[in-house]
Amino acid sequence: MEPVFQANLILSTLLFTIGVLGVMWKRNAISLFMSVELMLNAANLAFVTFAFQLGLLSGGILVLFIMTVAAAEAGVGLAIFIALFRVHRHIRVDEQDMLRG
Amino acid sequence: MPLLTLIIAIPAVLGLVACLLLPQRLVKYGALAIVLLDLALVIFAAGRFDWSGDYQREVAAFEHTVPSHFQMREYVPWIEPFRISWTVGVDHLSMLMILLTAAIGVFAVLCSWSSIKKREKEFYFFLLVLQTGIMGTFLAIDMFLFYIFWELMLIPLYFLIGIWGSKNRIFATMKFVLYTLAGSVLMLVALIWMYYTNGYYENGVFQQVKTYSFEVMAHTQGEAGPLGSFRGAIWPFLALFVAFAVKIPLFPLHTWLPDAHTEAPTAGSVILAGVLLKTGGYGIIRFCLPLFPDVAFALAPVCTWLAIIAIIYGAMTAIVQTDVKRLVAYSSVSHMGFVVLGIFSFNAQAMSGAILTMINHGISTSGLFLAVGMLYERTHTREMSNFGGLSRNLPIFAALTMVMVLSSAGLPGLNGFIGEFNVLLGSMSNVPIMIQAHENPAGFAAAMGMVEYTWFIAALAATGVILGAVYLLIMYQRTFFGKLDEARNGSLRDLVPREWGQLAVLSVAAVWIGLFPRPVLNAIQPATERALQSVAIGTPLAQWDEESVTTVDVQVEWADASGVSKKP
Amino acid sequence: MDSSLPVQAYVPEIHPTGLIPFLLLLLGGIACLVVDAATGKEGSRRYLPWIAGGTLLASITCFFLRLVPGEVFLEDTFRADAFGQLASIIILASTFVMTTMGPSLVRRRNLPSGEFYTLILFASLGMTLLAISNELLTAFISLEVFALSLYVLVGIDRRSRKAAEACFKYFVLGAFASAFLVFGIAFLYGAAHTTFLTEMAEVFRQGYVESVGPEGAVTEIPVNTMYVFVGFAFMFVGICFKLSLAPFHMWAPDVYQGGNMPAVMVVATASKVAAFAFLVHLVEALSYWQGFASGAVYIVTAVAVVSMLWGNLAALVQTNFRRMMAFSSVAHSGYMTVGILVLVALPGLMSGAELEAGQLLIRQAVILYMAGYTVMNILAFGVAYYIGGGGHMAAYRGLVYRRPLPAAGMAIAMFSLVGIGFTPPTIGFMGKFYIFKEAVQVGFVGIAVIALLASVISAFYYLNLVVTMFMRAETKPAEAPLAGTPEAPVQVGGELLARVVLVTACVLIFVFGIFPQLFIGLGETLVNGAVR
Amino acid sequence: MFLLIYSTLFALTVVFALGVLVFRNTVKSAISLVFTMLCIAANYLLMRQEFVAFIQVIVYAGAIMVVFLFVIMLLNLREPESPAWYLRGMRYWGGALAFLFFFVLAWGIQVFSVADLTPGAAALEELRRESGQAEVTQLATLMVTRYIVPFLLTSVLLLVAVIGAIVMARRKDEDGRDITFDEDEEGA
Repeated sequence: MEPVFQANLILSTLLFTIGVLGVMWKRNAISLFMSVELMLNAANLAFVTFAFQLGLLSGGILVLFIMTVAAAEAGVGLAIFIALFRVHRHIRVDEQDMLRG
Repeated sequence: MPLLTLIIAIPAVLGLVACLLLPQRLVKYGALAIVLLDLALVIFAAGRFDWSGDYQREVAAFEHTVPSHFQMREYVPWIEPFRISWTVGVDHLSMLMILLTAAIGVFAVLCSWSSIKKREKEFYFFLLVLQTGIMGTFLAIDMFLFYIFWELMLIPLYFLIGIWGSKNRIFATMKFVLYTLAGSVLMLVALIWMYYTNGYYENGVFQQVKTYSFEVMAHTQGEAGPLGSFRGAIWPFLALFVAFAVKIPLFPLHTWLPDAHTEAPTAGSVILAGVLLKTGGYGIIRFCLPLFPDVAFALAPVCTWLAIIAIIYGAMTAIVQTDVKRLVAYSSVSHMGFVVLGIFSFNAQAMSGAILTMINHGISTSGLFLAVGMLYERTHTREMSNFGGLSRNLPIFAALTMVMVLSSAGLPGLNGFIGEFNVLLGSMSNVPIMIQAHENPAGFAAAMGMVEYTWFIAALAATGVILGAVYLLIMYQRTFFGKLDEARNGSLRDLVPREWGQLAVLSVAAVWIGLFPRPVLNAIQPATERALQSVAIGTPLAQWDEESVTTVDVQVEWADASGVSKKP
Repeated sequence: MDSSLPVQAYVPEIHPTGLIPFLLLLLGGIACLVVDAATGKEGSRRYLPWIAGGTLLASITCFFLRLVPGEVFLEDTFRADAFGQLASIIILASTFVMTTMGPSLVRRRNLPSGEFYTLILFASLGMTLLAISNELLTAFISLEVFALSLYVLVGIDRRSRKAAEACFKYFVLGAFASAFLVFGIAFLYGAAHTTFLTEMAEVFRQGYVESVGPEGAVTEIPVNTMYVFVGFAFMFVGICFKLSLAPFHMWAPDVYQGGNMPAVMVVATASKVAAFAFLVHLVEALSYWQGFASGAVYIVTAVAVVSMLWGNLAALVQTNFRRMMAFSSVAHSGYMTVGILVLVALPGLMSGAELEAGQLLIRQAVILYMAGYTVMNILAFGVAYYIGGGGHMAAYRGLVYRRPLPAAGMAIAMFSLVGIGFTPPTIGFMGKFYIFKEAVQVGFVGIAVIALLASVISAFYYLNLVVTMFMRAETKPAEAPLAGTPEAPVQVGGELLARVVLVTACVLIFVFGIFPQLFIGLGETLVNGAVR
Repeated sequence: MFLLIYSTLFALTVVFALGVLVFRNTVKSAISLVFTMLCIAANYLLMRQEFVAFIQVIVYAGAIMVVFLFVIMLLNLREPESPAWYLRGMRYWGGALAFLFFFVLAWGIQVFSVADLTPGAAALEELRRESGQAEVTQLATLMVTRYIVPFLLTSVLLLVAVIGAIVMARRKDEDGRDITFDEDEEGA
């Protein structure tokens, strides 16, 4: 059982890295935000793994809360994307350049 | 009565009130009344001042009790956890400086009388705040308070030059601000650092003395704390010295001065040259020497050379100027070089010469700037080629300016001569260089190109005096003599009483100091002694005095003059 | 630690009075929604500012009435020491200023006032809770509460394209940052087996976690250094985004430029105060771990130095007032991070009562700086808002000739923002003095010098604005760039409250600048007579 | 057997996560994310966190992702992303840095983890047996006692999210007119 613990942490880190890469590489805001969700999932996996390793209960609670936050963020975020879509008819991240010095 | 606090506060506070209450056309009368009141208070304080030089008493600064020679001391704790207090006091040096400040303040108001036409309220307000800042700088004993006043001088001058200046004013303002800022932030770091490292050794155990009080710090330095050693003190010394050197301004840091002077309104120039530059010299004598005697001693050759360069460079540059105001500005660089030279010669004659030169420079250069301002007001130009033959139409002006020019050039019989002559004589026996060259012939001093031939320094500095006569007389000649070739200069009106009154007062002062220097020198002497005593603690100077020195020929001269034989 | 949690009848220890200011904010927010629904458009525009502003003032009053206990309360979830309470008051004051700016903004841009004021109140709730939270999850959710509110407030002006873009960028980078924050929390949880900062500090102090094994055997699990550092590093990155510290500041210029001025003001002041207060609590807890300083010092130093230098250098070349303020805020966050740096390094230098005294001094310095920063920014943004200047430097040209008092106010704000080396008796000076003094004390002389030289650089662009306002020629009325645009000045004439607020800011800059101990003493007054 | 299942799950998770990264079609990317989340849920099951696993499936894979797909459809974002993204060298550097960071981290976890000392699942089992309560009960108890504040705060968060979503997504302004864009230079 023990290797699972370490492997899970590595898996979590890997998922987080992939999420970071997604944020850096994706042009589409929705894909980008999905990468953020992936990062949050990685954090959740780490929480559950730690809770499992140490025999703690609170890990599950934390995960539940983080899921709620993710849901709230998704709600607002997608609404913001819709608002931006109305401005540009697209939500490509690297073409947002109205604001500059 | 908190006399000194009143002296500091009155210009700014009453200035604010006057600007809020008085109508536009009366503000200048209000400002004049305020500066006159301030002058009266300063004279009153001078009357109550114990000029003998023996004054000393125990004073308290937070939990410490130390002997102090500051008179009329006022002490109010301010930020107690950090031991910051409102401590002001006056000794001989600062007394002379505030007398000068209060007097120059009056001239600054008078010379703006007709030349400032836009936004007079704000102008006089900033002028008065500037006076508060300078007074505070000269009177603060708490070093944090000193820093605050030091910085407070900047803002009003920033506005004075930036709003009422001439064409290039914004460039000049920013240059001036950034130079002084860079210097003074270093000073703040040094002050904080000194706060934490100050202390002394008692039976080999280090006793930390956290303080911003100059009195306490100067006292603990006598006990050879970490700041008393060369390694511990070199950085804070350099930080403080750079801050002061920017203000003086010493050679590599002087480039803000000509711009600031050229662009400033007359009042700004007068205060800048007359008083503000002295804060640098004052700071060195007040803080750098007593707190870091070892470092000051060790670095004296470098400072001496910088002073020499400043003297000659300033004079040479002044010769080629065509703008009268710029010429006077560069002459300031040259004259203030004499001050630094005098200070770092470390003997009584040079030191008293340095202090006197500060005062003389305040009188004569202020006079020159006043004269240039009056000329500018009439002709709206400062180019020398536009003048010539003015003495025909403006005889009073020409005569009074003549006195100022000769005073600045150091003509015997006028004040400039006394100060510079003392500095030259004193520098002929530049103590640190002689001692260092003697004790360590192959060492630092030798590397600086100085062996025992310190007369060489005096000779170099003397070329500055000669060059000074050259550029000032050239300027005078091209402005006042010769043909009246510009037609419009023919219709210029001579000075009104307000104007020639100012120049006359300054001329009288110049002549008086030149002919009867004794009272002033007597007033300066305790300040000189104090400065040299403070620097003698912990330096080879003290031991030097005790040894029977036979190897140096000029020993007799300086040992008599230095005044270090009186042990503290 | 909850591994040994007996699941039984469990009565949480609650100090109900401590929750009153926060409940007030919650109820105020809901009241705004209800009133908005009950009254029409005009009605809500008339009443809601009063409700929101009143709620915020009442909430501040609760702190002054000492209803909030001075230490940890509510099952250790909150730690409302003097620092946290002062931070809360600063936050509430800043959001209060936003409500005073609200009416003109709502009317001018035709905004939904119900949502506007509700979100302000919820944002202030989130920020105050973050400032006093003693538990990582609470901190995270509070942060999300105010972050979501602020995203929406920045983009609430739907008619503005730039606001939409600013809102979008703020949101994307904010979400990215909060993922970092959560990941960091996970690793700290793995290291200390708890999310409560006080327990975490205890664990780090003793160096191991007691864990009950299968047969009741107690195992001592040593704290994993790796997890502590990874946890701190990720959390720090997450917070850096919120604080717009240097490598993570990309959103700041765009949000400052595109968002509406009142929201930007809160983003610039209150949200940073909240994040900083939380960072201070976090670092204090972590710094009990022995090896913490040796590693974390490098991270924090790098961030602080890069922020100070990059923020100031980038601000030099800005031609837009708002972007300039954004980069200047980067630099100011950097100065404050010097305080954090000292906090990180302190346990390595001293211990026991001396350490506590040292930490207290740092907290005082940081809170003073934050108060000063907030006041100065409120003044600067407030003046910019009411003269309708927005970002155009042209709008400030010769301002003093047209509107002398706002120009004077702006000049005071700029001088104070320069802080050290130029304007001694202002709060900007004192804040920097307090922080750099501590930095010098623990031996970071080099960093103090860098910070001070950075503020000399900053003098250049701040004074450039003063030069523009005071020394450049007056703009002819015909050339006035703003006539008829959405940026046309708000008429302050009727808005007495706005004038009062701005004059108060001016006065506070000098009062706290001359007597900084007044402000710090205020914190002690708040806590002394507390319930607990 | 366990190891085989776990390894497969590990591989599948990574593959699906990489799918999120490399699919240029947004819909495919989203579907891939759903599968990643399902894999993570299975991982939770392996760690005996049944409740969390169910919530993961219901909330994440079920609700959140449906919203994502809904928005993708609504905004008609099904066209593939243009392949321009790999043209920027900076992104490669970023990627290299991220992976470097990952390897350092993974190495750290390998080296520094103290697997021997951890009580692991056995302790959790023990705790459950002793208390005689279901996992959900325990979680619920914890949630309304120690974690009551976050629990309450979550409600505020959801309220904020609702208000925010309404504000940002609506089409009409206060007067019921369609929102039109200003040609403004700056925000207000």
